[in-house]
Amino acid sequence: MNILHIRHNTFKHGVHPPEHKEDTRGLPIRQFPFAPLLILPMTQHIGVPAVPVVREGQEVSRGQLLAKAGGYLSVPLHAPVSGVVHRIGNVPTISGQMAQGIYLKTFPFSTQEAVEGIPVDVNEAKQEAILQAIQDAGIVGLGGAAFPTHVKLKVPEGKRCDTLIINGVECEPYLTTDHRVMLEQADDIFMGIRYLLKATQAERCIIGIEANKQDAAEHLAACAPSDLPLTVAVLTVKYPQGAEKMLITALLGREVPSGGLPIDVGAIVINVATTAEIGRLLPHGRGIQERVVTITGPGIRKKGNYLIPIGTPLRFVLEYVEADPDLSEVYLGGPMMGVAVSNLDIPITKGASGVLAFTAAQVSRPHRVYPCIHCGACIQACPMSLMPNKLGQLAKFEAWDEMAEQHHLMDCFECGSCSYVCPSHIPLVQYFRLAKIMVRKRKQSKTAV
Amino acid sequence: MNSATSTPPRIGSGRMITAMTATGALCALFIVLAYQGTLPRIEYLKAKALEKAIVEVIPGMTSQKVFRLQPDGTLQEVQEAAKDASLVYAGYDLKGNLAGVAIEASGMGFADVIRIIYGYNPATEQIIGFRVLESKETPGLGDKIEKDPAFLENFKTLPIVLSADKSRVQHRIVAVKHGKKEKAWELDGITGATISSRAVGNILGTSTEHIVPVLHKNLPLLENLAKQ
Amino acid sequence: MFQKTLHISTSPHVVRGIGTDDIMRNVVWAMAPTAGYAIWVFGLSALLMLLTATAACVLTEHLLARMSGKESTISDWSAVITGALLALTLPPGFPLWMTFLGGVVAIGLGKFAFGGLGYNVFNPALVGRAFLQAAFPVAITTWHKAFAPERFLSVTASTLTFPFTEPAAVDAFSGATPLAAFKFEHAITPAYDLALGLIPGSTGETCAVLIALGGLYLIARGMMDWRIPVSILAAVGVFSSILHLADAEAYPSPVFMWLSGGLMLGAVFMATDMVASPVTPLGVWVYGTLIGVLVVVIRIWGGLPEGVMYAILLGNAVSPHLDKLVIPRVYGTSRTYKTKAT
Amino acid sequence: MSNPISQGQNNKGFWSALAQSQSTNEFLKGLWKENPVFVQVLGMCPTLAVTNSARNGLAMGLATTFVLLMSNTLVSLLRKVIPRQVRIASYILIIATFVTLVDYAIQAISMELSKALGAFISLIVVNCVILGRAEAFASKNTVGRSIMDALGMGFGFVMALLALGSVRELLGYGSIFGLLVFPPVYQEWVIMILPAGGFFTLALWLFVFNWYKTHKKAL
Amino acid sequence: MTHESLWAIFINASLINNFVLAYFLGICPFLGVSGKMATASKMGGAVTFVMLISSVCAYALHSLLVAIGAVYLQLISYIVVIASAVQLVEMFIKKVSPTLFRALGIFLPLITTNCAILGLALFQTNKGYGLLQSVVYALGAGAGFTLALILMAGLRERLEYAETPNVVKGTVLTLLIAGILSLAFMGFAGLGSN
Amino acid sequence: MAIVIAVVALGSLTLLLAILLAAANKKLYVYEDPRIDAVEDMLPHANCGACGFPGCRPFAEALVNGQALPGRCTVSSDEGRKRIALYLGVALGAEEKYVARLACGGGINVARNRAHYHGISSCRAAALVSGGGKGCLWGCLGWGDCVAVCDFDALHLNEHCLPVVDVQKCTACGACVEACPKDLFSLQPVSRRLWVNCKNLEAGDQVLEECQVACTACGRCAMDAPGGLITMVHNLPLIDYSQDHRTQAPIQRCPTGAIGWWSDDGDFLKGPESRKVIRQTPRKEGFS
Repeated sequence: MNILHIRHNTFKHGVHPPEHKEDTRGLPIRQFPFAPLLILPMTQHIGVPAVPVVREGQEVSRGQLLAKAGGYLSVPLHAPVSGVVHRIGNVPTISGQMAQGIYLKTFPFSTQEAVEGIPVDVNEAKQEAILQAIQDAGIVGLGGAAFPTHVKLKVPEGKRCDTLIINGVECEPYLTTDHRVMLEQADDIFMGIRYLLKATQAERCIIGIEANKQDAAEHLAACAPSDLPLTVAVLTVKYPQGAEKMLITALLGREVPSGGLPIDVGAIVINVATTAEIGRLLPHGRGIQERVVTITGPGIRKKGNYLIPIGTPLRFVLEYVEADPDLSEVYLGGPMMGVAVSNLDIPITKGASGVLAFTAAQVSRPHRVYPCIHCGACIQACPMSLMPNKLGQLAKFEAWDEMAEQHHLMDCFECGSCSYVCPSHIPLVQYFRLAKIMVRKRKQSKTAV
Repeated sequence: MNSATSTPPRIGSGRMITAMTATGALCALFIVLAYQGTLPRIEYLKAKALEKAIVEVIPGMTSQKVFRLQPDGTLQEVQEAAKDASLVYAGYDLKGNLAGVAIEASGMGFADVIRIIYGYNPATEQIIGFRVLESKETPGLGDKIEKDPAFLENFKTLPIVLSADKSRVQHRIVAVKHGKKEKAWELDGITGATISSRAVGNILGTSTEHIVPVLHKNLPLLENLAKQ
Repeated sequence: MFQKTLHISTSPHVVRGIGTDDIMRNVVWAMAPTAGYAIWVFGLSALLMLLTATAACVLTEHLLARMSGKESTISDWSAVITGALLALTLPPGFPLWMTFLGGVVAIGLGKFAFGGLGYNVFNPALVGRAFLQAAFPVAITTWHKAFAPERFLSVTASTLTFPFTEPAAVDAFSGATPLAAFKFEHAITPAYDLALGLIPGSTGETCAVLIALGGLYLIARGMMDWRIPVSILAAVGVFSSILHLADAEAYPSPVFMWLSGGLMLGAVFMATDMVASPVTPLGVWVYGTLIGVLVVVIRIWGGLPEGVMYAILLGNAVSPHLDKLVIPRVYGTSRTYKTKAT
Repeated sequence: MSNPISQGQNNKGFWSALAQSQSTNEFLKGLWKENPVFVQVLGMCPTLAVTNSARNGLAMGLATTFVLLMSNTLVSLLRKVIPRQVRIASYILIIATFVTLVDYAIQAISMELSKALGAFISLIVVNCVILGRAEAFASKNTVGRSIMDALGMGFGFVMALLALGSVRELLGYGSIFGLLVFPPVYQEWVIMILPAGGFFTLALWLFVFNWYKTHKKAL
Repeated sequence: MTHESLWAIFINASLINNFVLAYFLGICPFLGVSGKMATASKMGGAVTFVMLISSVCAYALHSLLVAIGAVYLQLISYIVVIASAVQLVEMFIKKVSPTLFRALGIFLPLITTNCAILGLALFQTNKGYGLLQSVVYALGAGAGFTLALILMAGLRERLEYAETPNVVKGTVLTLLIAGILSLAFMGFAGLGSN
Repeated sequence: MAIVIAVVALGSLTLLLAILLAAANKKLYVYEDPRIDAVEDMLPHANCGACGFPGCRPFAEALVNGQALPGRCTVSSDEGRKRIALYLGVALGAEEKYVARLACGGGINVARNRAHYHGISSCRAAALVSGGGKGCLWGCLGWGDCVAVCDFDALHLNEHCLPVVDVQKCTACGACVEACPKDLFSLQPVSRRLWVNCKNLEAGDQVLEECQVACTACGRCAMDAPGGLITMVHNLPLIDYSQDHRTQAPIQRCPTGAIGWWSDDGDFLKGPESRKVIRQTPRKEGFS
């Protein structure tokens, strides 16, 4: 089954931003040092915040549970280092708001040996047990969305998952974490796939990889165990192929219905790094303590793919990689969907797949926003076949309800393709983000009344 | 207290009907009085206007008779000039000789229907006068068909070439581009108003093809009546 | 370390290099050969007209923006396009004061009144042209001979008509455009002459080959929707072929229809005005077809010899509807767009 | 009139009337503040259709004023007699009568003028200004006030028509009231006489009014 | 004049001499109702419908008036019949579909004072059209009116989200567009003249 | 003769139509309370929704049906409300005047921007980009969304880009409350004079680094306030408005002026101990 499929079918529209992956794609993953003080927000994932189970001043060892899941749509948090709980209070987060969190002081001379938990055996554990184990390991989507993985894997009553898709597309420019993970952690990935196949009861598994990572695809195809119903599919390079819906369309030719989930078309998509993490952690019953982050961008001297403990402050990271002191812009994530950072005292969280740094001279920010000239470039870029031009115009006049009701605003997943191509540099994605929030707010207030 | 808005508007139908009928009758009275008061003057003005037009297209005319073109292709004299498209006006000079026949014609122009009247002299088989009665042609461009002297010069003597038995027109009148007139029956058009002048040519052509043979057929009638 | 203020903005943090001003500037470059040829063919008059129209448009744009307290918008090059296009659609020897007025109307009425670049629902140059056509019908249908020997030494008399006065009576030559010749005299101009622009006509419409070259340049650079000229030309071709096959005497061949009049200029540079044309690919096909059909209808059955301008204006008027009716199917929805998102 | 609230349907006219009970105000408001064309944007059809010359505009305006005056008077007189359900029909009857009268009068005076104005004299019947005033003002006010209102609105209308007609004739023919203003070498702007010119000229005047209003606010 | 072909009558009434853009008939509803596509098309339909009714009525009335020799009552009888017909339609719609009534709002009674309807009746009489010709004329005029209304509505809907200068917004802009549309419709001039 | 024909003809025509209309009037009549129109006309037509109804007409219907009282309309003048009450013969139902109050004093002269924001000039949009770049994560971003949504011209930005409520014009429609992404606005009865002008949940003097008028949670106001009027909750003073709060004692020792007193003129008075901010220019941007 381990045949290398080269597929030319892809999804409609999309864009081709310059990749910039050559700086880091050849650099192996390196361990990052432990920062003296870690910042651990309770909301590193989408959903209910975790609840601290430690108190200030308590000593914890690496891998110990710091906070338990706050509910089903929540995951626990484990200590990334051995140290002492310095303070429990407000910590700054990427969203610009404060959130509850834990400051953890690292023991400077600790060996940082991780504690082992109860292993989950892939052959014996039941479906439910695996899901529980995934939640207990604090695993969320490492591709960027940080959605609790166990929720995603739970096949609802009456639905069936026939295909498990492992997302190794990594379509964001600059980022090479998934690329490196695929090259270096193939065994973990295959182990993870075993867990996932069991958890989802899927019949087959496809690993989707873009053609610019041919070596990874070949490596995976070459060393895949023969007993796995596994296919490696190479896809043409296009952004945003890594988006769930786009990947499903590209691989299976199915369209996830508007407002629906991949499971509605019998597919579940899991990021390749998440898969590797599952494969590595579950046999040891550990929780996530670190993740692979690509640190790159023209403002960084020691570019590379680093294994960074969760909670490492961004400032520490940047100082270590010798970022340009004239730093002007820092993004967490890729340039297309990543978030600009306003405060360097925020931590690396589970969802952070990359750190990009630029100095003022290296940013080409369009200074002038022209009115929409109806060129239609956004329409031909939007992978969801929306009409961003129309939406943008409506957003400008705050016609949010019309956007949602008549123009499928809620189908937009903010991939940024429209803003990328817009010759008038209209901040379309920002408009849509705002509009979506306003629509949700109004819907809430409506149901509240 | 205004009854219009503050009380439920339920008024007896009887009152409604009486009020409206009364208003109607009253209005009719007013109108008919006004009509009868102004009628003579309006009739006079209308007649004068028509006469002016006819005199213009039939030079030397002093008296006239009105004929209606019957569907069977004959002419019949009428006394009252009711509004009717199929009228021809015979004009006579002082001596009572037929000086020409005025014919109304109309057709689609550039902007809207163009109405014209032209005079035809059966004796010389020529168009002898022309006037635009109504047109909405573009001012300054298409409306040159009313004013352009060079264009109007065409109609002083424009021969209608008939077949030998005078039962049909041999060469239909057409308008050509200004300065390109070669045949006698061609109309020298107006620069910049090509479409309108062609429309005039078209109207004339259609009308003459239709009417001129009829006139020749009924020539005795036209002339005879004059002599009585 | 890191003492500078961070800058934040929303994602995506990278943009494709092409900006609106780049597009506009390239359109101007694409028109350059046509304009150059126009000057070669018609001499000083054409040059003066190009300069006057462009100056009028740029000046009006600048002044109006200033008057309404906005930043001047001339740097986006769109006013230059309008000016150049307007000049290219006017006959050589057209009085300069009228050209200037046309430029003012094109920008003031056709663009600024609607809110400036991006909001004009009609092609501004065509609004200016239509205004001039209606205001000065005689002057705008007075054609001059191409390749007049003294064209680089002197200016056609009518060009320098004193403002607000009537241009002097027609010069020695007043040739008919190929379309007028066909309409009124049923004379067909050879395709070779048409393609190379050896004919009388508007300043910029004579050489179909150079216009097409400009269009190809824009298409190659991805700055023009190729569907528009293709669909217009296809619609004209198909429609006139049918007519031509039915009655070769009465209806001219598609090649004649393609190359004569302002069809090429209109299809390549006017109908493709992004602002006033539909945005969706399918909408664009409908739009182009509509314009093509209207061109043939007006040319063949209408009172006027040429109808490209009117056809495009009508196409512009319809394009908001096309934007509403002909829209892509949203991913993950059934065909009908109006299904409400739940 | 005891209950002001019953005037709900048209409290604007009523309240302003109450506030300035002098009839001069009724007259002036039509001229300027509530000018039927420039402010209320009513009666557009004749405004645009016949104003290709100042003379036509004036004639049309006067004819309209006459009809407005007579119908306002009569409607005001009969306002208590006519039941609500048939009021529109009755007003129209009254208006149509006077329009017919005017039509015949104009025909009797000059054939030329009648031809120039064409069917638009008849179309005075459906001029929103007239029915609007009958419905909104005359049916609720005394005869005296209604007459002043009609005169004000009428002259406001005349003024607007003249303003339009003059501009269009001046640019379109180079003359005003048929008298050449510009020398014969003047190049006429044919568009001004065309329908499009009507739209543009009216837009221009409305623009001027808007400009004036915002400008005044700024001062 | 009565020999015009039905096709020519239709084209003439709808395109060449469009009631709104060339004759300035029905400008008030044109300015008022053309803001929204939905209302515009409904209004267009309503006007066309009323036009048809009044065209037939006018033809019958004219024949009757000619028969009794009272042509001078033409105007008053036309308008009173049209007004009553509209009022009946209005009452009917109010009863049958309150939503439609609310959508068209005050403009239903304004159809009465819509010059296009009376103008149509007068023009068809002046031109001496027969019954069939009258009906086609009414259809053409209605189609032209609806076309102008819908085109305008589309453009205005788009311009609703435009940075139009405040002094131009509203009626001025609508008139400007009407002017440009009128210019564009000039392209149809002479259609069928040769 | 012609006169008779005319009168008879037109008379019979009108008669016919009148009968038709009368019949239609009977068959097709739809009743609608005319008072709704009348009341709607007397309302301000702002359609602001402050009354809790989706617009003026639904409110008018509610008024006529006795489901609401005229006092609910905060936009009308007193006179207008009285008129409606008089017309409908109902009580006025007057309520205490509410106004919108801003709970932030951090203009650009006292508060610092951590990062420079590029994008749509709107608070709501800026708040999406890492919180908008303001040093104080709770503070006013100053792009004036509240000013833009105010239909009554009751809000404007002062020279330090901080919105100021015009108490006279404010109708408490709540538009600004909804618009503010930082939830800094709330509708308060005008009688509430004692006011906490900060929402910063941090404690300690380091908050002053970001904003010089922020509440440092020192708790002096709570100590000075009589009998439990003020308690410190989440590092902010909480005033218990159900008690008598007409005392200026708590503001006297506030070091930053984060708690103050709304004067009759609508000015915000600070205690004598509060640091006087004299800088009129924006603070330097940058990040710590």
